[in-house]
Parts: sequence; structure tokens; C-alpha cells
Amino acid sequence: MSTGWSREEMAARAALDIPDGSYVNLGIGIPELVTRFVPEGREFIYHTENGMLGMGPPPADADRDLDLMNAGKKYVTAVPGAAYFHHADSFSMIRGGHIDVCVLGTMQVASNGDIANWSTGAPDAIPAVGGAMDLVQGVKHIYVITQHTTRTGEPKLVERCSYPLTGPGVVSRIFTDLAVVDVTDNGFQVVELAPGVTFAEVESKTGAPILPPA
Amino acid sequence: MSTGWSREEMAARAALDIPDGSYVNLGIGIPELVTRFVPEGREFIYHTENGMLGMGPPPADADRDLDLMNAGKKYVTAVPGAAYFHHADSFSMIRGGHIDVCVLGTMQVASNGDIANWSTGAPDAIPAVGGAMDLVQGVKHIYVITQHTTRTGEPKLVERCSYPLTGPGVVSRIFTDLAVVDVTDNGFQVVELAPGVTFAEVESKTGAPILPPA
Amino acid sequence: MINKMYSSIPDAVADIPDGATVMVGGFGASGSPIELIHALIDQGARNLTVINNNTGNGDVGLAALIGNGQVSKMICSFPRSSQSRVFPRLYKEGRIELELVPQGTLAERIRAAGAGIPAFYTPTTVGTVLAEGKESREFEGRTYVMEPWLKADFALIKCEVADPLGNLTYNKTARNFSPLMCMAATTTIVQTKKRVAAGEIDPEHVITPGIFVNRIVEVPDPVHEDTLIAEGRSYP
Amino acid sequence: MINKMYSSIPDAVADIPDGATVMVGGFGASGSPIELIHALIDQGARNLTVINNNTGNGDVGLAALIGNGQVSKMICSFPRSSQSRVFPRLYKEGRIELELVPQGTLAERIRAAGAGIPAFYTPTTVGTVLAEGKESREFEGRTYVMEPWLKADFALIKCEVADPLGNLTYNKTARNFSPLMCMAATTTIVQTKKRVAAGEIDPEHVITPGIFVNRIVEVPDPVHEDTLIAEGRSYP
Repeated sequence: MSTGWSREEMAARAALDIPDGSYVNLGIGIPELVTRFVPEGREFIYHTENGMLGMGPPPADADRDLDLMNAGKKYVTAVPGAAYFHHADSFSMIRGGHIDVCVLGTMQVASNGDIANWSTGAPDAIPAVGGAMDLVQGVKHIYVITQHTTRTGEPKLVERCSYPLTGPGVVSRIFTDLAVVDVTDNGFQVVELAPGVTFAEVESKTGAPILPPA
Repeated sequence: MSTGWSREEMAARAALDIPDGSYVNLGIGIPELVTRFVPEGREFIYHTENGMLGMGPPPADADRDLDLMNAGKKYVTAVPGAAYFHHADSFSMIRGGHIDVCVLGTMQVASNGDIANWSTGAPDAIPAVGGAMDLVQGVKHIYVITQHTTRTGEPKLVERCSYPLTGPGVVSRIFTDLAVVDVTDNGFQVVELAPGVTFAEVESKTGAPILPPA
Repeated sequence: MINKMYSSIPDAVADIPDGATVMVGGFGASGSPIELIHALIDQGARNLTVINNNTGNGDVGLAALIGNGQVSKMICSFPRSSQSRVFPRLYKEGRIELELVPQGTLAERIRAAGAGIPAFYTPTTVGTVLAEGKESREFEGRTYVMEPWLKADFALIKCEVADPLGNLTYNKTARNFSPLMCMAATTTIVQTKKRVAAGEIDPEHVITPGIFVNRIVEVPDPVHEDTLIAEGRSYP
Repeated sequence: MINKMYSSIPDAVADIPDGATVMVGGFGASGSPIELIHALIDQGARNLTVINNNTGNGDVGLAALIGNGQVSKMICSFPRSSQSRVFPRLYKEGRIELELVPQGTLAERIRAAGAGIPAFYTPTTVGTVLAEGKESREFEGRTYVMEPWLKADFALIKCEVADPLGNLTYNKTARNFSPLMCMAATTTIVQTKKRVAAGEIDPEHVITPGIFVNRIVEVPDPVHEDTLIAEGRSYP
């Protein structure tokens, strides 16, 4: 077992790559941790698909407003300068290319930037897509935070996704517990290794050709 | 010269055919007079394309707000219960079939319901269409108020419009100084003659076959 | 004076017929018009096509309507969530149809219906199984799919403040799909927490202009789906 | 802290290059960002394509920009009005191009650009000369024409209240095209009558969320086109 980055460290590393003043949409899971690691001197404005810019942290139970939820249906707060709007306006922000960065979890991501994070394609599964396909097509930069492999050790960074795609060729950067990996014209390219992790380990746990750090 | 209806009487007659509670858009000219003749016990809500429902009468000069205009760029007021909105929402009301009645002036109207009221088609004219083509395609009922003939005595109710169309087959009822005329599957049909006006006179001043009152 | 107020919830939903297409406002629990949905359960219309982002939670509200066998088809983006049991069961038994529509496309299709736009192009779903059977086309070197408008016979909507003309405001993220659904339904039925006189809502602050609203009932203390579920309630 | 405020009007428009496409908010005189337009006259960019409902009035604002020879093409719905003289003269002399777009189609094309919708279908212009050259198509037995989105490099916008994040409100019918243009331009430049701190605009009352705004200058006492014309003014 390598050392590598913890969930929190992955989120913190991703936050480092988000410029000051960015409009950011965060997926459910590890991506939500990004809010805890905004680098000193930077400010991000969080968008939630259900109709809000300026989403703040969860409220204390006593302060929660049953009409103030995020896209994951969790209770949230509003920061000063927030705005509410309806769903068509919210997805105009997404589809129209106004959101700068979206950080998503995933089941698989391929070396051509394909992402599969909405369905296993199992015949008895109930398909549920939400806003995932809108986000990957509309947001300027699609970042992924994910463990490098599944719990059973299968690579999540693959040559071709075996699960149904959320969108083709959309991911630009991947933050795993082992490395930061770019999707380039030449496929996966490690840009940074986690402390104590070797390129050989990353390569062995990646299901596609991957280039070492330059 | 026949007696016939005055401009005010034409507007009052048109107002009689607008049901209580209607959302109404009025064109420039005689149609604007409709607001003065709302029948007792009825209430109309006026829509103006530039972004307002609940348009009220012109203000006294001292009370005018330079940011409160109608589509004809005249200063207006807002009634209690008014709402402001942007142009895409305003034309959603029009195109989406939410406005009940639009009363327009015209240059020509044909017996198949075609209307031509935006351009003479003269080669040196500067074309200007505004919202006319949106209105005639979107509003549920298109009424026309017009003199029966031009100043030089040419019929304005014609078999085919010679001017460029605003929209094809859209007009349902016409209020002239001489008669109320419906556009039917059988062409023009007089439904009411102005006091002192004979059907023969109407027929002689109409540029298309026209049926007498039933 | 124009007055769209109804004094009785049952009266407001009485004429929804079997086979109707019904939009239901709300995103998850926020903005869900529980009282109107429960009145529709009491009323009993069947074979409904329901449009909502989700499929309800627990055994109240939309989930209860589905559980009561009144819905033959759901059009939604996310039919399962942590507390949705009713739809998954019926779906696996083959007793309810599902049209899965991505969330942004769902919102835009509803808006298009209200705006008189029969179809539009979107990049969403391109290159995925959800684009299968859709017409695609290139604009400026990128591929898009064509999506049709989505209309309804009725919309059931929850708002915060309403006046008798039908001007509405909402509370926070309870707004979500509701202003769009008001535009897209032939008959829009609204439950409001608070009723005010015409003119009391600042014309600058109106979110849904009255032209999109047909009927309003005042429900001063609406129940909230999350509260009902926490209390273990079911309906009827 | 995010702060989109500029202290100088010239700085806010300094980088608009020759050949740019510029949306200008306003419907006739209401909502016209006269100070920003005059700064663009001072700045001198030429060969501009300008998108506005009209073509300006008198010899100030948009009409003055056109009169100064900076505009090679207008995209608008109504290029003449009682007080517009500059555009008609240049048009008749063949010195300015005109793309005539019906008002509702103009609004929807601008919104489409902001919403990532490359094209949509509308019934407007069907059966008229303005449909010539457009692709048409039937939906549910009715004919519609296809219209493309309409983008811009810059938008010049006048608003009533702004905060440093770019959240905006407007005054009455001065709202018109402005919220749509904010969405559709790569760089949106706003003049505001009043500046407030973030949080002072109620999140329920924001008309243009800050994500659509790039630069804001405070112009506490903006001139109004109608007043300038009544005073017989011209610019520069």
C-alpha cells in the first residue's frame, strides 16, 4: 500500500488549480471537500444546479431553511452576494459556458477525456442522470477527483470506458490519491506524483498508457 | 360620404369583443384608444412588448419616469399588480400563446387573414419590423382596427395583399369605420354594419368578395 | 376585478382528468406542492404522465401519488434518491414507464413549451446512449442534438407569495422548475403560503407574472416532505 | 475579495478593438448606456457590428456612435423612429449594413447565445419575405423557421444597482434586452447608477447574477437620451 494523498489532500490539491474568482460547481462526494481548502487569498463562487450562485456551508440544524438546498438535496446557506434563479437560467450558466470549473467524482475516465459517472449500464439499474451530462458538456474545465482504483483494485483511469459515457472527451485534469494526471493529445500524462508514490506504481494501477512527469 | 364609426367608436366596438380578464397587446394608433372604452364590469391587463404587464395610462408630465415606456416609446404608468420582465420573457408571452388579444392597425388585410402592416416594400424604404411578426404569429386572437379605405379611397380589405406580409392567415376580425368584418373560411363576412352604412357601400369599398350580415 | 383565488384545494384540482400530463414543481423536497398533490390523490385521476425532476420520497407527496397507482409515466432526470422507494419498486415491476431527460434539457424543454419554441439544439447527451434516436446536427464545428418542447395540461406549483392576478414570488431554491412549469402548462394551479393584494408585490420582484397562472389557493402552513418523512408519515 | 468595479469609464471600454461585435442595452431611450457609448466614441474603435433594438435618436448615444462612422453593421428590429436621422441617412447612402431581425427573434437569439443553444425554431417570419433563405420545418403540423444564436464580444449595459460581484437590478422597462445581452457577450461592461456592497441586494431580487458581468463602473447621475435630445445636444 502506497502512502499517497488522503481524500482531503486530493481536494486541497484540486483547489490549488482553481484560479481566484472562479465560478465553481462541485459534484457529490470528495469534490464537496474542495470548499474546505480554498487557497489563501482566493475566493470561489459556488454554483448549485438547482438555482443558486453563492452557496455557503451547511447551516447549524437550528438555522436550516427547508427551502434552501443544494443539488445533492442537502441543506446549505447563502453567502453575501448570492443570487437565486430558476432552472433554465441555472442551466444557461452551465450550457452557455459561464461556469469556470466543475469538479466531479467518477466511476471511470478514459485517456481521451471520456467520462463515465452516471450509470453502470446494468440491465436492472434505474437510470438516473441529473445534471451530469449538462455539466460535462457546458463547463469550461472539467476536473475529476477519484481514487486511482476501485475498492477491488480495478483501474478507474482506462483506455476506453466500459460503462456508459456521461460525455466524450471532456475531462482535462484528474486528481487521484496517487497523482495529478492531465488528459493530453497523447493520452494520460502525470503532472505530479503524491509524496512517496512512484511513477511505476501509478503506471501499474492505470488501465491505459500513461506518460511520466516531464 | 357615409356616416360610419369614428376612430373612438371603432375602438369602443373592438373593446366590446374582448372578454373580461383578457391579456391584451395594443398596436400604435387607433388601437391605443381601446383603453378608453373598456366595457363596464370588465378588466383588461395590458402587455407591452418591451417588458411589462399591467401598463397604465400616460402620466402627468411631472410624474413621468424616464425608465417607464411602452413599445411605442411613449411614457406610461404601472397599475397595481404590474410586473416587469426582460425581452425574452416578454416575447415568450407572445410567441407562447399567452396573450389573448392583439389589436393592430394595418395597411392591408386579405380575405384569407393575411396582414401587411410593416412595410410598403418600396425599394428605398428602410425596413423596420419591430415585434409585429412575433405578435401576429403568437397571440391567440389578432384583431385589426382600420379605416375601410386609404385616404385616396383604395380598399384596405383586399383579396391578396400587395404589400409584404407581416403574417399569413392570422387575422380573425376587422373593425373598420363602416363595419365589423370576420375572416372566415369563405372569406370576408360582415357581422355588423355601422349606423347608416349599407352593405352595398361596404361591398363597393372592399377589394374582395364579402358576404352580407347573416 | 380579476381574481384567480380559489377557496378550496379540492376545487382547484377537480377537473384534472384521467390521462392528463401534469407538471409538478419542486426539486426533491424543496418547492414540492404537497397539499396540491395530496388533493390529486383524493381526487383520484389515473393514468397520469407526471413531469418532475425526481420521483418523490418516502410515502408522501409525489411518491404517494405514484404509489397510489395514478401515474403511468414519469418524465424526470433523477428517478432515484436516498429516500425514494416507491418509483424504483414499480419500475422494476414494469408497472410505470420512465422517460429520462437530463436536468438542463428538462428545464429548457419546459421553457421552450412556454415560449412557443417547438425545438432547439443542445450539446447535452452528445456521444452518449441518451442521444440514441435523437436527430443530431453540427453548428460551427460542434455536434448538438435536437430536443422538442415539453408541454403539460396542468402544473401544480408551490410559491411563497401570490396576489389575485397570479403574480408569484418563491422562497430561495424552492423556485427551481416552478416558474418554467407555470409557462408550459395549459392550466397552472398554485398553492401559496401567503396571499397579498395586487400591488403589494413590487413589480421589479415578480418572478412569475400573473399571465402564466390560472388558479391560486392559499395554504398558509404547508407541510414539508422532509418533515413528513422524518415523522414517518404516509398518505393517504 | 472579488471586485469587478472599475473606477474609470474609459478604462472599462479601452480594449474594445476595431471589428468587434458590441451589444448595446436599451429599448429606444430607456436603458441606453449613454456614458459607455460616449466613452466608446472617445475611444474610437471602428468597423463595429452593433446589436440593439433600434439605431439611436438625435445626435447622441448610439446615433452619435453611428454618426461618427464607427459602425459598419447594425443588427436590430426597428432601425427608424421619429427621432432617428443618422442611421437612415447612412443607410440610404449605402454606408452601413443592416440585418433586420424581428424583435422577439432578436431577444431569443441573444438568450440562446447566453444559454449555449446554437439554434432554435420559431414561427415568427413564416410566410413573409424575412423567412427567405431560412431553413423551415414542420412540427406538429405547423411551419417554423430555424434561427441561430447571436453572440457578441462585448455588451454595454446600464443598470440601476450593482454590487462588486456583478449582481444587477434594473429600473422598470429599462430592463428590456439588458439581462439577455449580459449572458451573450464574452465581456459585459455595466454602468450602474448605484453601487452597493455584496449582500445588499436581496438574493431573491437579483435580475442579472454576477456570473454574467465582467466590469462595472459607477455613473451616479447618468444622462438620458430624451433629455439630451430635448436640450438639442450632440456628441462629441
